[in-house]
Amino acid sequence: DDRLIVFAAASMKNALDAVNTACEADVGEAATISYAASSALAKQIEGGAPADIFISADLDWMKYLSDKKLIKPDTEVKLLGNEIVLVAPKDSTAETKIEKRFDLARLIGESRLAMGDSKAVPAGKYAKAALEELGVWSSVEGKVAQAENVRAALKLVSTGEAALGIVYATDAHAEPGVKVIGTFPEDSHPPIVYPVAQTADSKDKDAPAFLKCLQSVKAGELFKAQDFTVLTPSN
Amino acid sequence: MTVVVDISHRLGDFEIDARFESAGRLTALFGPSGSGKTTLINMIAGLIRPDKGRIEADGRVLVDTDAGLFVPKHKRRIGMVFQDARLFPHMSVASNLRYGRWFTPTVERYASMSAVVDLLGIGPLLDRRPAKLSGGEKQRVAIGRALLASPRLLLMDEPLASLDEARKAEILPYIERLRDETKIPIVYVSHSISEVVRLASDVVVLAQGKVAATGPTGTIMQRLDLLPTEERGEGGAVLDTAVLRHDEAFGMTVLGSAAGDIRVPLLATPAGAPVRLRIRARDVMIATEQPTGLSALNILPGTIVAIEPGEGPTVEIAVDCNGATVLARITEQSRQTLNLGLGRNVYAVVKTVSFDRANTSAGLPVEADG
Amino acid sequence: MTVVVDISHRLGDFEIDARFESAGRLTALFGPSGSGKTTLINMIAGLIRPDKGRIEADGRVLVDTDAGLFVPKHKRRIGMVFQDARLFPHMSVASNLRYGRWFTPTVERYASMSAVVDLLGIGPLLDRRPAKLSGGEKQRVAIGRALLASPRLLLMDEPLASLDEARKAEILPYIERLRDETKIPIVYVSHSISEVVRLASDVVVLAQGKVAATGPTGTIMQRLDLLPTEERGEGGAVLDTAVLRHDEAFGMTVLGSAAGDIRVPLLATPAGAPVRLRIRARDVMIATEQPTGLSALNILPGTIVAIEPGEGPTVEIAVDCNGATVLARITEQSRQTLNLGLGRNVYAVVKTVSFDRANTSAGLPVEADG
Amino acid sequence: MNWLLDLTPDEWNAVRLSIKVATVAMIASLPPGILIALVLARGQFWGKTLLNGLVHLPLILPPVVTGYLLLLSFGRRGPAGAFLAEHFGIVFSFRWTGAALACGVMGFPLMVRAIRLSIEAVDRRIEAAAGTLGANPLWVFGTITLPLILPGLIAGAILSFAKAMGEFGATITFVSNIPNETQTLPSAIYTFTQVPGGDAGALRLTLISIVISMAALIASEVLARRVGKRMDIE
Amino acid sequence: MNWLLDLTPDEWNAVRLSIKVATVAMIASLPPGILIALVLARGQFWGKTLLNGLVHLPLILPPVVTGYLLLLSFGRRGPAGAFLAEHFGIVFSFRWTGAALACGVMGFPLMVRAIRLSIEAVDRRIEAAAGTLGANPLWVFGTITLPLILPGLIAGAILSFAKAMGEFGATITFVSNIPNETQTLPSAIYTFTQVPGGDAGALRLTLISIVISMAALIASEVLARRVGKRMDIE
Ligand SMILES: Nc1ncnc2c1ncn2[C@@H]1O[C@H](COP(=O)(O)OP(=O)(O)OP(=O)(O)O)[C@@H](O)[C@H]1O
Ligand SMILES: Nc1ncnc2c1ncn2[C@@H]1O[C@H](COP(=O)(O)OP(=O)(O)OP(=O)(O)O)[C@@H](O)[C@H]1O
Ligand code: MOO
Ligand SMILES: [Mg+2]
Ligand SMILES: [Mg+2]
Repeated sequence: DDRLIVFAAASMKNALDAVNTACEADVGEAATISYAASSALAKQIEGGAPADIFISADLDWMKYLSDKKLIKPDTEVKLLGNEIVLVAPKDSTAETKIEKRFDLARLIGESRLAMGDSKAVPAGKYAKAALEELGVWSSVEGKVAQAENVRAALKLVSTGEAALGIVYATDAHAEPGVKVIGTFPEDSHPPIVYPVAQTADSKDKDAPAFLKCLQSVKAGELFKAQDFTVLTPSN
Repeated sequence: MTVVVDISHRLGDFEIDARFESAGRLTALFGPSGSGKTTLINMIAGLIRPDKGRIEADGRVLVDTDAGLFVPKHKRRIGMVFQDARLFPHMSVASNLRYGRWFTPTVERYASMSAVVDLLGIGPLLDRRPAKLSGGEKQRVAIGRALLASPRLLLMDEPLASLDEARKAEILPYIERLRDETKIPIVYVSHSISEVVRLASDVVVLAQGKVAATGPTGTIMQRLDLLPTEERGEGGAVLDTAVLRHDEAFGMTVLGSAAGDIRVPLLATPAGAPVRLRIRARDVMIATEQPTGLSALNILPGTIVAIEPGEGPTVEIAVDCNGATVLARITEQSRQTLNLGLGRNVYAVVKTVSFDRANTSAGLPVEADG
Repeated sequence: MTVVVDISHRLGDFEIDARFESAGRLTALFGPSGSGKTTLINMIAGLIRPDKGRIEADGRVLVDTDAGLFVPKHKRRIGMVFQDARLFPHMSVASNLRYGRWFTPTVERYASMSAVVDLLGIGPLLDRRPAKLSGGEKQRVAIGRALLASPRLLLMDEPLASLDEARKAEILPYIERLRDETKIPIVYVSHSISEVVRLASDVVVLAQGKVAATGPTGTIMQRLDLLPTEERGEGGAVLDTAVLRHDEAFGMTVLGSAAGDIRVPLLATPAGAPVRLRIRARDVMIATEQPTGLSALNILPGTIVAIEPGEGPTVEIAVDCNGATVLARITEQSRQTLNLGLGRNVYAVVKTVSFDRANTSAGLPVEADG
Repeated sequence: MNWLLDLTPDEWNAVRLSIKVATVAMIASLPPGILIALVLARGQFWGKTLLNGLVHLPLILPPVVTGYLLLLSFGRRGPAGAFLAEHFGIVFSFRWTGAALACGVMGFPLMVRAIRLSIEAVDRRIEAAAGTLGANPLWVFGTITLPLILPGLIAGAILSFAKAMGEFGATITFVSNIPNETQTLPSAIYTFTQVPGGDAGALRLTLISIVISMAALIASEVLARRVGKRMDIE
Repeated sequence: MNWLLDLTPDEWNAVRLSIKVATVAMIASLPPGILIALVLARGQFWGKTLLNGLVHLPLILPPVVTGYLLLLSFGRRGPAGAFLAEHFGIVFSFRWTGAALACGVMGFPLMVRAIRLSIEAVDRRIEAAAGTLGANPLWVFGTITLPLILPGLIAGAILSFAKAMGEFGATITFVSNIPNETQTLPSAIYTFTQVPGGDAGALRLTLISIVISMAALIASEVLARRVGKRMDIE
């Protein structure tokens, strides 16, 4: 199989599909991209998947692979960044400023705070960290509805099921059913990073070119268009 | 009580187009295999909806396709004994028997569990599942189940076909008693002439989906042409008689008839009671002079009124015995040897033991039967 | 060819413990409902594995529990006609019939499709599914299916119970022909004495799981005590005779026997051929002087050798007619009137038409039968 | 064994909740399951194909989609959800009842199919015999059909139960993953599998789930065998 | 309609692949499905409970777990995967064959249960009758049992097919979501749900999936009815 195969976190699909197209000429072929949860992809690489490049939605799963020597360490790059925001249904009147000990519990009321699974889903982990840092986690812990992924959490908010939610800015901006109430301060949670690396078993000759193109200005523009922050130095 | 059936119906290639009316206590549906007996009885029970026609029982219209009327089967209170027993496989024999009782108003229950169980000899089977019964046992339970629902009309589709003679003989009297004592009308499918003669007040003869003849049993049984060839030996005259007296010493009953006194094995019927007697043509001999030194006890003088060729080497001879007709089947050779002709005075000779199932129960037609 | 059965087996409360050996061409298993006939035949077919014992057919050991031997049913080449037809519901009648042929080596096929279809009258049913057959039709197809597998031993479990007389009469000769021409041994379950007498060379009488008697049909049928009360009328003597000549003019055949000449309806059997004749006791009269002017053609002189009380008002009288025994059943009153005693010289009188199913097929036992 | 049962309170709650959800889903599905199986097996009506398709939908759709559709219709603002909440006080959203609904819906096609197959195997002539004894169709159903299809009912029930023990996608999408309220065993297992190094925890919960389901399975087999023996045919 | 069918090449591939995967999963499951249903319905042996439990496992486990177990055993580095690849050249990992395996495994309990119920409803006396006519057990099975259980086979097959059309968790966990190789319709639908603005695409693919499955369902019903009519009982 001489295809260039990329395993990427599902939340990157829109941006990465565009980048893939833009890079086709530079790389010499369009990469075949398999989108799934970072955890599943990491375990598949561990299981011998024919992936050349892995783009994870958090640092943990990349570390999981590098600890097992399944990626080429020198190729690992922190590619993108993101922000988490507090959202409410579009017709909500909720307003607040996100700061230490802000009154999130009152805002939630009898409803729920939707977010990604605080142990499993990266966005959930960041959200929990932020709420702890801001000192409100203990007051809202019992009101949290943990979703399978951040998109599901967004759905819970956009359907009005949950009064509030914490999701990535990238998702919130593109979803017409919700409005952003505020952005969590960058220092309230560990940096949100999408790392990329070539796998240890990868022999595809086009992989370096693809990695290079991912970090190009052209790609950076496309990522920014989807509200990612671009972390690579070339920008 | 009358059963009126006038229907036409099509099943694949088979077409049934039957019309009959019977006011009898027990109407036999008689006909060869595939003639439509089961189909017809299924229509009366409400299991098949006829394409067209009308069915009435006991003055109650059950089906009238013109009026769009069709009484569902569970509202007909018509008991049915199926050709295949159709017991409930998940219930014990006892539960099978009790099933219909739930749906019968207490006042209308005329069948008692213990009586039915005793009669059918199914006491030892009560706790068993149907799967563990022999073929005959299943059918006995099926009969019991139908009886215990205390139906207003009882349909029986060859209920005795898989029973042995001893069981048949035990059950027949109960069917007779049912017929005579409860006044429950019965429609009885059979292709056994002896059963029909014994049980039926009326017969409907079916052939290829059509009614070939219908009428009182006596009349039908004398029309040998209606009977299937193989069954003609069973045909014969039916005489209406009355009990004259019982001869306890010899275990016999003397019946009085227009033709003269006839001795049959002892009956339980009281003196004076009417008894219907079938004399099978094949059991009757003709003598031109009064026989002597012969073991046959019944010797009826009469005049030959008809001679018709019978099957094979036989002829059927009708002897008018003082107004009652007795049929005899003898060989053509005997006819010629004895020079029998119309108008000749002869004796009809019948053995008493020919009536060998006569000693059964009260008020019955009694017959010469094998 | 011999069938040897010596088994014991338990089914719930029912215990069967049967041992018999039959070298007959057609062995009847005879007994009342629930006596274990079906169970026994199922063991021969290989459908039930007996707890203990041995079964042998045609010199081949099929079951020997001591040796741990059990030939599976499909290797036995034993055809079976079940009490319930058990047709294959997903196949047409024609496919049902053809089923067994696949498994029969061509050279061993002795049954022809067209012959079987004609005989059983199932031509018009060939394209139909079993669900659309009447009860009798199903059973006929089941018989055809077993025959067309050309088995080496044929087991039949009351195959005629649900057939009408006309069909029975049509099928019986074929079973007889099968028995006589192909030498296929047959084990035949029945509770009809007339079937047994007509068909069986040997009889095994079962009662409550035990063999009550076993032997040649003639011997068993004379032991009226073995027969169920209700069936005793069917019992009687069985005479071995041979065809003397045919009387085409009167449609009769004259049979020669030790007892004298006997006239029966015309047989197809050639002159000189042996014929077995059953004379039912109830069809025989006793005369103390030679009757004259009587339509009964068969008058056999003899001496009374036994008198035994019969059922009800009857006595059974055995008349030795020149070495052949003829049984007569008459009333006690007649016996007294005629002053019959042991050693008395009398005449046994039998009507020719008593033998009313005699004109059937070649090489058969012929009987007086209803 | 100690290792297996050394669970956190939340995990214990997940075990208890899963059993409750699966049991309720199974029991609540039975009446509509029987009814629809009956209609599909015996009915002759326009729209039967549609009904049949509808019943199979949860099988055909990815579970997440089913969960989303449940959310849209039975959620707080969904038409069915609003109606039920207003008129009967039945609320599904973020409740264990919602998890039971999701599990019941996901297992429904399995249950209906098993029951339907059993109904189709019933000899209708035996039902007809009961009719002639005076039993109306409802009685016939209760005393003849229902006992005869018991093996199918048991099979359908156990399929529904087992499915409920494993159902994850629709449940978490519909009612999320709230410890002690909607966090069933599969949700808890899922969480473990998403964490590097969570495999041991996932394995432990998986084993517990298997033990529970096996116990139910064995019970169902024993029951079915007992029922079957009663009607033994040979 | 245009809107519905206006798919990208990758989406078309997903449609084609899903049909292929579902069909292969269904057909390949049938022989082992029949065998195991037979053994479970008729067999009397030690370990039957175990086998029964094993068959139900994919139902009981969260699909992700099943997928993960498949990855561990049938993956390139798994024992079964390595063995099959080496000796038979059969490779599942990250191939469409792996998707078919995952779908087949997930649908297996459904298929086995349907077939088993049908087998249990067969009147063994009719098989015995075929035996007396000289048919050995294999012939009896082929000419009597198999035709009699056809409705159950059809039901089992369609359940397996429908399940395969909706199976997602085990597939994506086992063979990932590689366009044109392992991206089935549910995976493609999932991908759409993971990005902003993907709902329309997800809906479109969902509808296509429903249409395909409904067609299969209707075909199966027609087939079953035809088969059933042949054996009509009343
Ligand atoms: N569903 C059907 N489709 C087509 N023909 C049928 C169907 N059911 C029965 N028949 C035919 O209708 C005729 C009458 O059948 P029916 O069962 O009423 O006969 P029967 O008189 O009861 O016979 P038997 O004494 O053998 O039970 C038969 O020729 C049978 O083949
Ligand atoms: N599985 C079983 N368990 C217990 N008892 C049984 C079982 N099967 C049959 N029996 C009993 O065994 C006895 C013999 O049954 P079998 O079927 O052999 O009788 P049969 O002589 O063929 O009777 P029929 O003439 O009524 O068909 C019956 O009393 C029956 O109740
Ligand atoms: O006395 Mo008789 O002749 O036997 O009736
Ligand atoms: Mg009939
Ligand atoms: Mg029997």
